[in-house]
Order: sequence, then C-alpha cells, then structure tokens
Amino acid sequence: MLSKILKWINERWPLTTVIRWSLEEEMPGGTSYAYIFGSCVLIVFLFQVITGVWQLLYFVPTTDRGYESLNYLRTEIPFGWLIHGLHYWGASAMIILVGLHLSQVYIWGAYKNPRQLTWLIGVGNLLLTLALGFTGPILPWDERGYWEAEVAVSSAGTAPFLGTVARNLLAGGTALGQMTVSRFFFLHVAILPGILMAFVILHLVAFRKFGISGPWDEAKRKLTGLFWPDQVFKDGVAVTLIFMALIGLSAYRPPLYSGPLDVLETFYVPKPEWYFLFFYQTLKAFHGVFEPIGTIGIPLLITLLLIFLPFYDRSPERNPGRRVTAMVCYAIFVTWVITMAILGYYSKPEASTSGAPVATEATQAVSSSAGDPTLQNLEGAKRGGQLVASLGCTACHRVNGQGGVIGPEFTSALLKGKSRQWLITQIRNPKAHFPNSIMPAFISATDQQVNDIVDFLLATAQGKSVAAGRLAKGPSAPPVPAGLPQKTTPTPSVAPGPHGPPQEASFAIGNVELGATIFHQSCESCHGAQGKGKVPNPGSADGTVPPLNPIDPTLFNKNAQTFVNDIDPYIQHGSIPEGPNPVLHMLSFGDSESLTQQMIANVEAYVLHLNGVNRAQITRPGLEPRTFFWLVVVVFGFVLGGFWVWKGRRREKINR
Amino acid sequence: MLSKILKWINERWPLTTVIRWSLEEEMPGGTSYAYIFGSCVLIVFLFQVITGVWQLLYFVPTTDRGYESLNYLRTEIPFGWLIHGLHYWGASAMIILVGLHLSQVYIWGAYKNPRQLTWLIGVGNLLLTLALGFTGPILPWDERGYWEAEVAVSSAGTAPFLGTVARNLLAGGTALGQMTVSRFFFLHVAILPGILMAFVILHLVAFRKFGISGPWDEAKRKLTGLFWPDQVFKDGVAVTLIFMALIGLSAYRPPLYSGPLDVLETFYVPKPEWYFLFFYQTLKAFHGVFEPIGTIGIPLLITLLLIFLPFYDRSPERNPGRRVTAMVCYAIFVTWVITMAILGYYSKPEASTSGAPVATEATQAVSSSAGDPTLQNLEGAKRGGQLVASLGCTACHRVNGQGGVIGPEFTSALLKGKSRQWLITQIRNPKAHFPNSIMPAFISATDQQVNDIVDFLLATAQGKSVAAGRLAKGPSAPPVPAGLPQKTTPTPSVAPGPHGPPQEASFAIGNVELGATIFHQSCESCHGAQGKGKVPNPGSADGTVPPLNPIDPTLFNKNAQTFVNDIDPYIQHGSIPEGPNPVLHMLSFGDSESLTQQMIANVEAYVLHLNGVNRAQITRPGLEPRTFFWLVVVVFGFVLGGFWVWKGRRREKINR
Amino acid sequence: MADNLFFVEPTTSRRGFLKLITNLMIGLVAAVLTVPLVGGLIGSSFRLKKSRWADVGNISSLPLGQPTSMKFPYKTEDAYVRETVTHDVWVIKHSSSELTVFSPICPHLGCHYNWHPDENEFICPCHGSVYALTGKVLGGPAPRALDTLPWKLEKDRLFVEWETFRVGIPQKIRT
Amino acid sequence: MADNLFFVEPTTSRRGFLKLITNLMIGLVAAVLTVPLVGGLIGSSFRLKKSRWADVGNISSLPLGQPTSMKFPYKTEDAYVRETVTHDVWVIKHSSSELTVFSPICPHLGCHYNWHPDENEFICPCHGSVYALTGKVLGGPAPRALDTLPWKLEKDRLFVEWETFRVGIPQKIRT
Repeated sequence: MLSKILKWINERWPLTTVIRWSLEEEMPGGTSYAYIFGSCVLIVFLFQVITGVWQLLYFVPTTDRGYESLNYLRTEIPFGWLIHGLHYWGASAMIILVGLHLSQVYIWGAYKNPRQLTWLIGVGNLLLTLALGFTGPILPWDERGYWEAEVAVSSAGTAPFLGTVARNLLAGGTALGQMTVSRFFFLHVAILPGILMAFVILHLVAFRKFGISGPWDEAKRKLTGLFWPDQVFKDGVAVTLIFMALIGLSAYRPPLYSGPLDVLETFYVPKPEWYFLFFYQTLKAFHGVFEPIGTIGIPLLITLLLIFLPFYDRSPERNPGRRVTAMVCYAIFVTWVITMAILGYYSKPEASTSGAPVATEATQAVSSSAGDPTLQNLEGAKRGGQLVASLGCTACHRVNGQGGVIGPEFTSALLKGKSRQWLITQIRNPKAHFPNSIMPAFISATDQQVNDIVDFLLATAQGKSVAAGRLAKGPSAPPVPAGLPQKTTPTPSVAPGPHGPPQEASFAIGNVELGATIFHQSCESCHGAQGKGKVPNPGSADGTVPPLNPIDPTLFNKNAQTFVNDIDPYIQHGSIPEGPNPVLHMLSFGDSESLTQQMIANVEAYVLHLNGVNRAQITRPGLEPRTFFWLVVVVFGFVLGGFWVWKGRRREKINR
Repeated sequence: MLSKILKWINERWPLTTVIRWSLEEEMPGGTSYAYIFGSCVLIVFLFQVITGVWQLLYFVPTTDRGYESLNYLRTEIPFGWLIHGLHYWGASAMIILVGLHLSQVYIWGAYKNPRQLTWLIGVGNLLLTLALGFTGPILPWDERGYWEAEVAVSSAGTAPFLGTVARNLLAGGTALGQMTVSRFFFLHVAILPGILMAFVILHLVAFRKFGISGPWDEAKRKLTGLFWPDQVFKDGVAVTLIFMALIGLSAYRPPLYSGPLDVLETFYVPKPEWYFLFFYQTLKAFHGVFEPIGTIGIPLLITLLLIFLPFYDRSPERNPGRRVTAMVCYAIFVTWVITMAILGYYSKPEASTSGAPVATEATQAVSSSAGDPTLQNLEGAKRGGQLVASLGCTACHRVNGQGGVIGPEFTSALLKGKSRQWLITQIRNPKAHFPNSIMPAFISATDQQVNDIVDFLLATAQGKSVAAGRLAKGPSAPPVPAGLPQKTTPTPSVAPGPHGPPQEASFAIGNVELGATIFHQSCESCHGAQGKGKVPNPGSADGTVPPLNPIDPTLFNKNAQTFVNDIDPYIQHGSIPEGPNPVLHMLSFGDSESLTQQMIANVEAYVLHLNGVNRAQITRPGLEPRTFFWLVVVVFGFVLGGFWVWKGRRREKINR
Repeated sequence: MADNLFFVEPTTSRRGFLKLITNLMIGLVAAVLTVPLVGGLIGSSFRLKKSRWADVGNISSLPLGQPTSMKFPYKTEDAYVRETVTHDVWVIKHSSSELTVFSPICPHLGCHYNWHPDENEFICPCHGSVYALTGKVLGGPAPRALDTLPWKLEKDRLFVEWETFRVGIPQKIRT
Repeated sequence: MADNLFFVEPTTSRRGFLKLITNLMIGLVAAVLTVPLVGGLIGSSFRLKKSRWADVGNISSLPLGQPTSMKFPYKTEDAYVRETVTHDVWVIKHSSSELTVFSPICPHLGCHYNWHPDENEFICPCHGSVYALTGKVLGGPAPRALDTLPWKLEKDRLFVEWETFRVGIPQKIRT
C-alpha cells in the first residue's frame, strides 16, 4: 500500500530523487565524528526557526511590553521556559558549532579548490549566525537588550563618513526607542533568517557538487563510507546529545532576567553575550580617534581575511602538518578569542558607584567649621523643632533623647562648628558632604522650613534647649525622602501597616543582582546587611526594624507573585510600625519616586531571593524543568539503550 | 569577464542548470494569455512577502498599539501608504488571480491524470491564500480586526464536539485579547506564509514534471512555444499591469480606517473583506442548530469537493464542450459566489439604532398622565429652581423665559399631567420615554436633587411661579451630561474657551462614517445637521451655536493633526461660549465619559471630513500618492513605448 | 525506492541496525520537541480568568422596572497587558433590594445590544436578536436568553462579578 | 549558457526583442518597488524630535555650586508610543539667575554618570570617564565635555529644553 502510494507520488513528483539526492552520498575515507558539525548546525538552526516562530505566540516587540511578554511565556505558559531556553541556548550552540565546523574545514584545508564557493557561502553563514546572535538579545528591550542596542548603534556611529547615516538607520531614528526595537525585530525575525535559509540551501547545493573533501592522506581516501546511514547515525548521536544538553541548560541555567529597562539606573553594567565577550574586551583598547579601528576595522579585517582565504591560500596542500603558517595563525586567533573572552568575562567596570560605606566626614568638616553660627530667630528654632519631627528627621536622628539611631544624634557636640550654609547643604543635598549617605535630600521643603530647621540645629549646637516636636500619630504625613519639587500629589494619610494596592513594580521580574546593589544603598541601614535585621527601632512594638531575611511569616509566600504583592505596598507607600511611638518608619519609596518602579522590582527580586523564593518562579512549567530534563534523559537512555541491547542479542542469536 | 565568472560559478554551483530548469520549457500549443495566472500569483505572492516583511518595521501586534502603529506607517513614513496599500490590494489581487488560475485549470481540465498531485497542492495553495486573506485584516485590532476575529472565533466555536477546544485555541484564551492578536500574527506572519512558500515550491516542481496541459484539441498541440521568452513576456505584461493597478488602487482607494477598537460601540457593522462577502451572506441563512452547517459544513464540503475532483472526475476528456456537467457546476458555483457577494455588499444590518428621530411621545404620555401631582415642598421647589440652572437644564430648556431651545420649554402646558414618577424617570433615564432623546441621564444627581427638581417642575405645572436660578457664571461646574455614579474627579472650573490639553482621542485616526452616526446622535441638536449650525444660543455673543461646517477659521487647519488638536479640547473638556449669558454650553463629552475616546476620535474624523480635511491625511507621503501613480504610468509608458517604437524602427531598417 | 531507505526489514546487518537506531533517535528528538510546541500552542487557552467583584455604582437613584446601562471602570488583566477599561451592564431595579443585571453582550455573536423603550425590547443591531425585559428571546437568531451576572448590594452600591460567556450556543458557559 | 538567456546581443529576431522588453519590464517593476522599500527603511531615521521646554522644578532651594540631580516628568513621543517618563538633569546653581544644566547622559557611550563630591568629580560607572564640575573631561575615554542643555528661568522655576546628543564623538551634535 505504502509503496503503491509512493509509486503514484513518484510518477508525479520526484520525491525519491530528492531523498536520494539528500541522503545518498559516498564519503571518501569513511564517515567521521569530525564531520558532524555541518549537520548539527543545520539541525540546531531548524530548532532555532521552530522555537523562534513559537515565541511569536507570546512575545511582542514593543518597548513597553517586550520584557513582560517574554516573561509571560517563560513563567506562565506550559513548557514556555523550554521554548525560550532552547532558543537561547540554541543560539550559543549554533555559534559554537559554526565555529567548530569552520575550524574543521580550515584544518582539513577543505576550503581549497574546488570548494572556494562553498567556503564563501559558509563565511556568509557565519556572519549571519553572529548577526542573529547579536540581534536576538536586544528584542525584549530589558536592561540587557537596551544596552546592547546602545552599543551596537554607537559602534555603527563610529564608522567614518557614513557613521551618522548608519547609526540613524540602525536605530530607526535619532535616538533609541520603539523604532529601534522594530528594526532589530525586522532583522532578527525576517531578514536574517530568510537570508540564512537561502544561504543554507546554496551551501548544501554547493557542498553536494563535490561532497566532503575527506582525509588529506590519499591512501586513506580509498575507504568509502555512506552518508546514510553511517554518517547520519553519527550526526544523530551528536544532535541527540546536543538536544539533551540544551534541555539541561534550559533547566539548570535559565537565561538571565536582566530586569526591566530603566535608563536612569546606573548600576547595570552592560556586557554582551559570551560569544561577543572577546570583541567587547578587545574594544577596550581603542579609545578616541582609534575607536573606529576597533568597532569597524577589526571585524571588517577578520571578515575580509576569511572571505579571501581560498584566494590567497591557493596551494593545494591540505595536510595541516605541512601548513605551519596556517596552523600558527589559527592557534593565535583562537588563543586571542579565548583569552579575551575570559578577560571580558571577569572584567569589572572601570569605576563603581558602590564605594566604601564610610565617608570622609573629617575632611569635609574642616572646610566648614569656620562658619559662625548665629541664632537668627528663636521662633524659627521652635518651628524647626516641630519640623524635625513632622518632616521625619527623628525617624533616623535622635533629638532630645527621642528618635532613631540611623543618623547621628543631634547633640551640640555633633553640630558644633557647622556653618548655616553647611547645614543647609546637608539638608538639601546630603550627598554633597557624604556621597554614600542614605539621608534623603529634602528638596521639596521650603526655604523657610529649612531655615527653621537650621535655626533649631544651631540652637542645639549652642546648647540651647528647644523642644523637638513629638511625632504626630495616626493620619499624619509620612516622611517623604526625596523630592520632585514639582510633584504636588497629596501624600496619603498613613496609619500602621501599608496602604494602597501594589504598583507597576509588582508585575515586573527584577534582577536579583541589581536589587542587591540598590538594597545595599537604600534599605540596608534599617533592615541590616542582607536584610538580617536587628536594627533597633525604639518606640515600636517590636523594638527593632523587622528583618527581611527571614521575613515576617505572614508576608512570606511560596508563590512569588503573591509574595511580591504582599511586600510591594510597603515599598511603594511606606508604613508606620505598630507601637507607641516608633522612631523609624518604612519610607514610601514608590510614591515619593525616590526609587523608580524598575528599581523596586529589582529590590523585590532580591528580597524574595533572600527568602529562598525565585522572583522568576515558573508558575506553570508543564513539568518541572529539572524533572523534565531527567525524564528525557531516562527515556532516551532506556529506549536507545534497550534497543541497542535487544538488537545486539538478536544478532548474537542469529550468528550463533 | 562575466562569462568567465559564470563559468567559475557553474563549475562549483549548478547555476545555469537551475536557470534552465526554471525557464526552458516547451509549451505545447504555444503560449497564451490564458496561462498567465500562475506566474502572476507567484509574483504577487512575492510582492506580498516583501511588503509584509517591510511592514514589520513599524507594525506591532498588540491590542493597544496595533492600529496606531499601522497608521504611523501609513501616514508618517515616506511611501508607507504604498507599502501598506500594495499589501492590502495585493491580497485582493492574489485571491482574484488564484480564482482565475483555478478556473482556467478547471475549464481546461488540467487537473486530470497525470496532474492530480499538482491540483491537490493547488487546492492547498487556495486554502492558504484564503487563510492569509482572512487573518491579515485582524492584526491591527481596530474595529474591523476585532469583529472579524470575533466572527472567526465564534464560528470555530460552533464546530460539533471540538467547538470549545477549537474556539479557545484560536483565541488563545477564553476571551478575545492580546493572545488572540498574537495567535493571528503567528499564523499570518510565520506559519501560513511558511507553508505556502513550501507548497509553492512543491507546486512548481510538480508542474514542471509534465508542464502545461495545453489545448485539448490534439491538432493545436503540435505548435509549440517557449516559456522564455514568449510566455514570460505575456506574464510580464500582466504583472506590469497588475502592479500599476495596485499602485493606482493604493493611491485612489486607500484601505479603510475602521476606527480604534471600542467594544462598547454598537454602531460598527462588521462585514468581512469583499472576498468573504459571499460566505458572510450565505451564513445568514443558517440559524440556531443549523449554524454549524453554514460555518463548518459548507467550507468543508467545498474543500472536499475540490480535493477529490480529480478522483471522482476521472474521464480523460478535457474539452469543456464535452464536459457539460462540470461546466454547469462551475457556472452555478460562480453565480452563487457573485450573487451572494453582491447581496452581502449591499445588505444592511437587520436592525439599526439610528431610528426615526421623532419618538412616540403621545403613547408614553397616556400611561403616565394619571399621576396626581402633589406639591410636597415649596422649599424643595425653590431649591429645584436653583438646580435647574446649576445642573445645566437651562442649557437646553427654557424656563421663565430664560434658557435654551433644544428641549421643550418648561411650561405648565408641557408638564401638566405628568406624574412624579414619570418626571423622575425622565430625569434619570430620558431614553426610557424617548429612545432617541439626546437629553443626558442625570444618574449622578442625588435623589434629593431630583426630588427638588421634580417639585419645581410640578409647581410649574400647577402654574406656581418659582424663580429658576440664574446660571452661575465664571468658575462654576459645567453641565455634566451622563453620570458614572462612582466617578468623583472634581469637575474643573470652566471659563470661556476650552480647557486642558488634547486627550488620547486626538492621536487616533477615527472612522468618518462611525463619526457621522455619533455626530447625528450627540452633536446635531446643537450644531445642526452636518454641522451647518444656525441653532440659536441666546445670551451668547454670536447668538447661535458656532457651526462646524465650515468651522471657525481660527480652529481650521489644513494639517489634520493640528486641526484635531484645536478641536479636541472642546470635545473633551467642553466650553462656555463668550457672551453675557449663553444658554447653551459645549458639554465635556470626554471628561464626563459620555463619549469614549474612540467615539470622540470618530467624531473628530467626521468634523474634519465636513471641513474637507482628511483625518488620515498622509503627512509624509514621499510623493503624493496620485502624483506617484501617474509618474509611474508615464515612466512605464515612455520607457516601454519608446523602446517598442525604437526597436520597431530598427527592425524595419534592417529588414529594408 | 525511498521506503527501503527508511523502513528496513528486521536485519542483522550493521547498516540495517544503524538505520533503525538513527530513525529511533530522530523520532525521539522530534517527539520531545513536540512537547513544548504543543504546550506553547495550548498556552493559557483554557485558563478561566479570575472574575472579580467590580463596584458598579450607586443604584438608589435608578428608576424602577426600567433597564439602565451603567458604566464602571474595571481592571483587566489580559495575559501581560494590564489596563483599566470601562465596562457596562444593564441593570433593572425591581425594588431597593431586587435587581436583574444583564451582561451587555448579545449571546448570539457578541455584539452590544440596546434597549428600545418604545418597543419595550432589547434589540441587537448586529443580527436583529430581540429580547424581552426579562431577557427572554422574542426573535432573531439568538440561541438563549440574555446572560445575567452575579451581583450583590452593599448599602445601595451595586457590585457585579464581571463574567463573559460563550456566544452562539444555547448553553450559558463561562469563558 | 545562462548569459545567453538574458543578455542578448542586439538582434532583430522576435525572441531577442521579447527578451529585451521583458527584462526591461521586470527591471522597471523592480525599480519602482524599490522606492517604497527604501522609503520604509529610511522612515523617520533622520527626523529630529521636536524638543520641548520641560518644567524641571523650583531651584530656589538648591545649594550653590553643588550639582543636584533633578528629576522631572517629560511627555515623550516615540513614533506612535506616547508616554510620560521621568528624566533627570544635573543642575549647578551659581547664583539665583546663573545656572549650568548638564544632560545626565555620558558623552562617551550614553551611560548615566554620577557626582562624587568627595572627589569633586562626575564619574561614569560604565567606562570610567571623569569630568570636572565645569563638565571638562579629566580622564577616561570621553571624547568631549559634558553636554549642557538650554534652560530658562521663570520666577525660580527652571525650564529645560530636553535634548540628546550623539555620543562617542568629539562634536556635540543633536540627535
């Protein structure tokens, strides 16, 4: 029946001819595991096409939804983690395999006459693969994507003469934005895969014209193997192993969540994917006018060297033992790439914002101790005393035996010798004196208020006792740390506990490492290093600031989204702890815009991480990633191993 | 040189073989314009792929940005109108050409042995083309897109047994939304074109196995023509004409702007693209339990008939003159399709909201005249008199010689016999009495207020004179027409002129026809039919409501966006006309949410249309569409015509 | 022939064995790859949206026995798209504690119908389905009565559980 | 050979003529099709965004001679994406009417730099460019000084014209 249908088809469509063309090939010198790379690239490319297309079911290429839509696929869709994981790690596999394929061709001298055209098309495939590997990570427009685009666009801009044109065309505008995302989407999803598919077909047709070059040793070429099934079996073994490795990597090394894009955030250190690290590291050597040499010159030179290789290396000698120059060049190139990649991987940014936490207070104090404090107005000092409480100073500073212990106590010893201007600056811009100060800048306070507070502080310095106001209880204004001067939304009244719903940040999957940096800067002073707490909070029911590691069990939840929804309101809107007169309040980092929503998302990811919960938790995995991986390993092992054993027995039986 | 390169390539890649395979074909019976359709489909499909890919530079498949991103391409990008126009009209061209190609094959009997497989693949191509033509218009997720998706998904849901599964899988969820858009994007951009490309190649290979079937008359088959150049010339002529037609259609018949999606809007009448009208019209015959027969049965039946055609029509006879049954079937089918399409095109929805503007007031009054009006409270009536002014009743109704003329004057004659309940209903829900009333429903007024107004009206009905309040001037609350009861945003103070910036609506390109319907319902009573004005507005400086057709020259602008930005604030925020005591105010349709932003966008498109400005004005056309079309016509005419004449002369010269 | 290439008879030859085991490997890889593809296709297609009680507004001022369309803001969560949209329901007040709340979606094919008080009917403009004040079908292609929505009153404030139902079928099935 | 298929010598034969005119037609169609494709690729790539004056806030309370980072909401229009985002600028107040306003974007490769008061320097964390309070380059790979932005004062309220400039080149060129 089947053969009848096949016959009917073959009379009308050259099916068997096509199959024969693709499978029936004699291989001089026999099959080899050295020849698997081409087939592997082809199959992995096929994986990439399929998983890439499938991601279109969820991913959308917009600046505002790209990251979230990808994360939805990864965490909420059954086996979405695997679709994305296969695509992500498939890209790496493809680049490795293309590199190995190229190396094999180079070492075997297979690019030589008559296979120059095959080599040329192959170089095209290499460039297309690299371009795909470069454009892909840009698409989610998260921290990583944005900064890679920035580097790409800036590099294009360094080109001589056509720099601006190339830059603007690549960015789709004079600045990065939606047009940039759409352009890279256009390239990554349509243009580059389209050309690569065409090139793969050209490459295969060219390859089939002469087949493999085989061993350079003429004697060994007499043996012949068959592509099907001998070589395909070897290819199949390799593909199976690669496929399992990709599943394993997807399960054990899921792609990084680099955090939602925040161009104002200065903590993110953009580094390219590992396969471009060597180039990233190399670029660091080129500054100023030499920059185009790095950004344009080096890639161009390598490409030209590769393209013209079969034309300047025309000797028919294929034995690597007799091609010393070629092999030395190869060794140098590979060493350079690997060394630079390792250096790049371990390189730190040249300057860092997270300096030592202790500031040089002494050096600053000298310059300002000359000021002569004059008490302008006792009434002002009194008003200032009230403000010290109502603006939240006592959340951190102890005054007249009342208040927090995060900042220094307002004693005459502390304040003595400080000028009026120094104090104003300290209130308005604390980082001016102490760069790592966590004290918020009170920009939104009026000049009158600041003057009053300074009067109060100067009075305190002179030992005059002015009563500081007691912190208003119940529905009073919470301490607003930083100020958008023009922001006039009324601060909501604050009773104990958090207020208001979770905000935007609660939906975004933050980056744990960025979160740790921000936590260190903004949260650690109250919640302790790594959120371990034990910072005293006099007047609160607990006596200390609640630790975050481990967090209050009523807030903890194994479900990441619920956990975030529980803690987000505190970070957004602040809260006043229970207790008769708590000195420290949770500040409203979100409402006051002292942290962006993206920063809060990162902090939340870190807090969850401290509590052993993965913010990027997969809520609907289909099957747990690791379980699925081991299931696949077991199934493959049993089926293939079992078959092997069973066949071996049968053969023995017959042979007996 | 060229031939040397060609030789080098051909030694390494079978270039010439491939070209020969695609071009060197003998055509029994000679070339014919009857054979152009296949080539034309292929070329138009190529156009579709290119223009489709290019649209990815701008279009994004999200529910919130799809329509705007497409409109950005169409109006702000040089030749964006042409990219989209070619794709839109190319779809129609492709469907026509596939239909003609199929008809030719059917009439020539070319599907018969040995070409069954070619026919089968061709039927696949037809289905894929229709699927592409169906999924495409959904993508922008505008009014048209959403409703087509709704119909598609609902139709799938009528399938027996698997209805719900099919429905949910197609929608990507239990309701339409982002997942639906992404699914249709996935189908339209990746899956369907991918399969179609593969099928086209299969089709071509199958076709080349036996070539054209040629004339059925054996005698005529002796003549042979060549595919290249004889047939390709004819194909080229057709493609050139089609291409010019597509440009002309893009210039003179740009695709409709169906308006931003508003699922609450009940005016939009969803109709499919013209090529599905016959099916849409046919479906109307199937109701209730018979619906699946129409939605699933008919398409399935036609498909099966087509697929099995070469298997149940096995006679080798190809002459249509001797295949009467086949030809009659064809005629019936074509007649059905064309008739139904025309009926569908001219069909009106079965019921309409825009009924006659005159309501049956008399019939309603009878039922409620029995009520005995009792004046509960003179104080209430006095308060009611104030409210009549402050709530904006006098904007439309004349009371004690003061107020507007849109609604009837509050005379004792008018109000006599109306019950308290009737009056309350009239205030709370005017449409209950007069379905086409433009009177806003005062849902947001308190019961007390309504009671007071009713007291006032009952007092008026009894001829008791209660002074109506004078309209508060300057910063008073504007009349708020409809009420979201829970909406508590403070109404801004209103001074003459519009207030606040343009809103969301001003960025969306509305649909003129929908705008006309909404205008008729909500704007006409003050601004006159078609905005021609002349509605009196006592107390205003002008004495009448400003006409919109033509509009105040200070608001008019030839630039559509500027024009919209000028008028949008009035529609959003309302305004009080200048003058001592204007009776009519422009209502704040946007702020009060009595019109959605999408409705306002449609109204704006209509107002611009009344003033001869196209809301969908192309601001950066590259070249004006019509200019470009005629330029292309002239260039093609000159170059091809000139070449033809020159060649003709040369030939004559040599022949002489 | 092509079938000989793939479908080898049980053989003890080395090549026959290789063909079989290679086909087996290819089949296994393809089968495992199908798993995520099917998972991606199904996705959240069968996941019911959590319905939430929405504050529709104060009903104390509604007329008795007359349908009123009430709009209210509703926070939607459509996969990764979160927006506040305006929904509406038809509310018929029978007494201060008895209401009927209709979904505004025509059960025929999902259009929004209107109330025509002069005819005392709900009429859908798309395909002309006609419903009585009680929701009963009076004419047109509608397969079932208007869909009621769950509601509750809290001191004159109406809360409605926004739900949607499959259209075009006689049964009222949540989507 | 293939070239004979397309590139015919001037010939009076009917087929030669057909080949030529067919190639001409194909060429013309391709050329015309190229026009919109190039248009689409260029798109709005070279269109400068209209800069707008943004209200940055009240500067009366800023310290003198010290850089302060001021955030402000800015309505962006990125093609069809319209959003209100928060931008920031570094403001140095010299007197009540004399200011310097720096763009927060490092002219090297577009990162956001920080003020390090203990060193009295602006330092970019990405590649270590160092700038003086005046914006002058003190070290690192920066190709030019910090970019100043146009500003104006209206009764102590600072308005800044938000502009961006090409990074990585010695010239300050608007993007």
